[in-house]
Amino acid sequence: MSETGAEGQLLLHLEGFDGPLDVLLELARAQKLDLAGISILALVDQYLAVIEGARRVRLELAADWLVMAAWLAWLKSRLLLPAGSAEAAEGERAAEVLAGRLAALEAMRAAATWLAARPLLGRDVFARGTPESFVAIDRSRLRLDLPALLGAYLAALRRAGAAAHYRPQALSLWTVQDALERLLRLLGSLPDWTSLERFLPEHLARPAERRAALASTLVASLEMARDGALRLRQEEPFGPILLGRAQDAQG
Amino acid sequence: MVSGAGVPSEAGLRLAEALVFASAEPVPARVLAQLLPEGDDAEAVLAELARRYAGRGVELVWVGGGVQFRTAPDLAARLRTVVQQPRRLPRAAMETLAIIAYHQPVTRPEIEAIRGASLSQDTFDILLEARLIMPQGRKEAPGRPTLWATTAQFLASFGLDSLSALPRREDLLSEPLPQR
Amino acid sequence: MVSGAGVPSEAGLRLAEALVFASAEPVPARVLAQLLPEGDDAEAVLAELARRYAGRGVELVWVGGGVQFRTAPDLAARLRTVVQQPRRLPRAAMETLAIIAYHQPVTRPEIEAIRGASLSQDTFDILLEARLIMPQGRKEAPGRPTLWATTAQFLASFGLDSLSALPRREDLLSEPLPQR
Repeated sequence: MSETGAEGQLLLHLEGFDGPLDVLLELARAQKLDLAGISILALVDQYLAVIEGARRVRLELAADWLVMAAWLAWLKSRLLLPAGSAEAAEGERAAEVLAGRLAALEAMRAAATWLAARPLLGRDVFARGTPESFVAIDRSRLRLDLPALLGAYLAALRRAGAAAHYRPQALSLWTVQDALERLLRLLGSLPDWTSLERFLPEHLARPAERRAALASTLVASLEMARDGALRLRQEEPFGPILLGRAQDAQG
Repeated sequence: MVSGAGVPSEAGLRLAEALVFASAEPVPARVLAQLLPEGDDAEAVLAELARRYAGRGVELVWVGGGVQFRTAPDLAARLRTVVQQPRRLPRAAMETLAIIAYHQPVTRPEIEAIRGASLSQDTFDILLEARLIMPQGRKEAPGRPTLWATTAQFLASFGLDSLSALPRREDLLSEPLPQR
Repeated sequence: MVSGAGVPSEAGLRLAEALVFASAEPVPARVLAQLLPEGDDAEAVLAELARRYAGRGVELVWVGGGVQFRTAPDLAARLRTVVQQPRRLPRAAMETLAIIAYHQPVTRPEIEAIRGASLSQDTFDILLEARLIMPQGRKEAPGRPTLWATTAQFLASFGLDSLSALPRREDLLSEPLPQR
């Protein structure tokens, strides 16, 4: 049981505690050096006395102090029951839990003290003030990856495409004049009644170029037929157009 | 003075001395091993180096899984007048740090339960700023609270080779209770 | 070995060693003098310290009005570790490289026409220096401009077996480009 004087002292110091468990640990320490040997019942009485004293002075005591006080009052009621009842056993277990929590906090407080007693880097011991770095950064290599390459290509094409002006490509087409010259040159060297296609120039890759040459050659042959320079024959509609030499040339 | 690995060569000792001196962080033995001349054993070289520096103004210590040169602890008081020093950790921060060290990984509510008091943001910030603690994943529990653990800086600051260098909890309690 | 000031004390030597080691800046003799035990001369202490460290992995050197520990210069090469930090090609260089890859052999004016932008010599030099492109003959056209093509180094750098491993242009262009 706390004396009036001790109670007053504790009350004054309540501000310095980090919570009810802190106070309980302090009270337990005052009882015994070994936490295993403390009397939980005595501890509860002491805590309740401290809180009662504190409330007489200051009513606005923090809630967690009062919650702990209520719980301890409950614990005390259980501990006072005759042994053997279920409630008494419940009290025993709760008392053990409390003792365990106090021991755990005590251990951590001891650990903190142990740590604090060690030479602390930067306060008690010092590492090298001017560490040297022997790490050389080599930036000579390139980071290359395919997605970046492809992305760059697309970006270039898009940008250029957006900027470019439309310019129709100039086609070099087989003109009627070209066809006339070729017909005149070939007419004597080919057999009579040769298909019009045979008079087309070779190496015309694109279909458009082939069609243009065919049209030009047909126009040229019609022109020459009108002048009597050659004869044209078509056996059936859409059949092959055949070119023959002029009759006077045949003799 | 040295085990069966043979007497370390002077070249190996010079290299180890230079490497550990130059490094800002503790140097693990395996890093040294890559640099040493053929036939020199890293552990043996470090042991001999530690022997040569024993009792001098600068000593070789094993911290955070490696070795580091540090000024001798007994010189602290005189050096503090010249070398800048960090502020002391408040009691709440020190206790919180101890709880994290022993219970890691641990959530903030768990720390508060052990201390029986709520944890102020200030206390937490001090530990974070000093790079003594760091988040380490989340707990698979409602709300998925962040788990906290100590850092390599914690080991280095307190001169611990590893977490297992912390005293066992039972040994802490068997010692007489420290006065607050 | 020491001047008239007398033999430096071991305590003085330890303190000097620790102070110089821990300091971020070179330590002037007068700063050391304030810390030394009665009777120790700072200059003499530093001279003796330098003598003890001579030839070791770490040496005491006079720099910028004070003393500092420095790793022995002959060990620097062995301690150096090179960290590769590859850089990326600038955008213009990457675009140019891509155009050469897809249109090779291609002249510089043609590249400029495709990119719709002029090509700086710098950009070209980067690709040449990295041995990603090379000249490949000349075009039979007025001025006989140089034709450019990619190198074997280009294939190796991008992990390509051959140029045919590049995705086809048609597969690349999911949307039709504006007509040129």
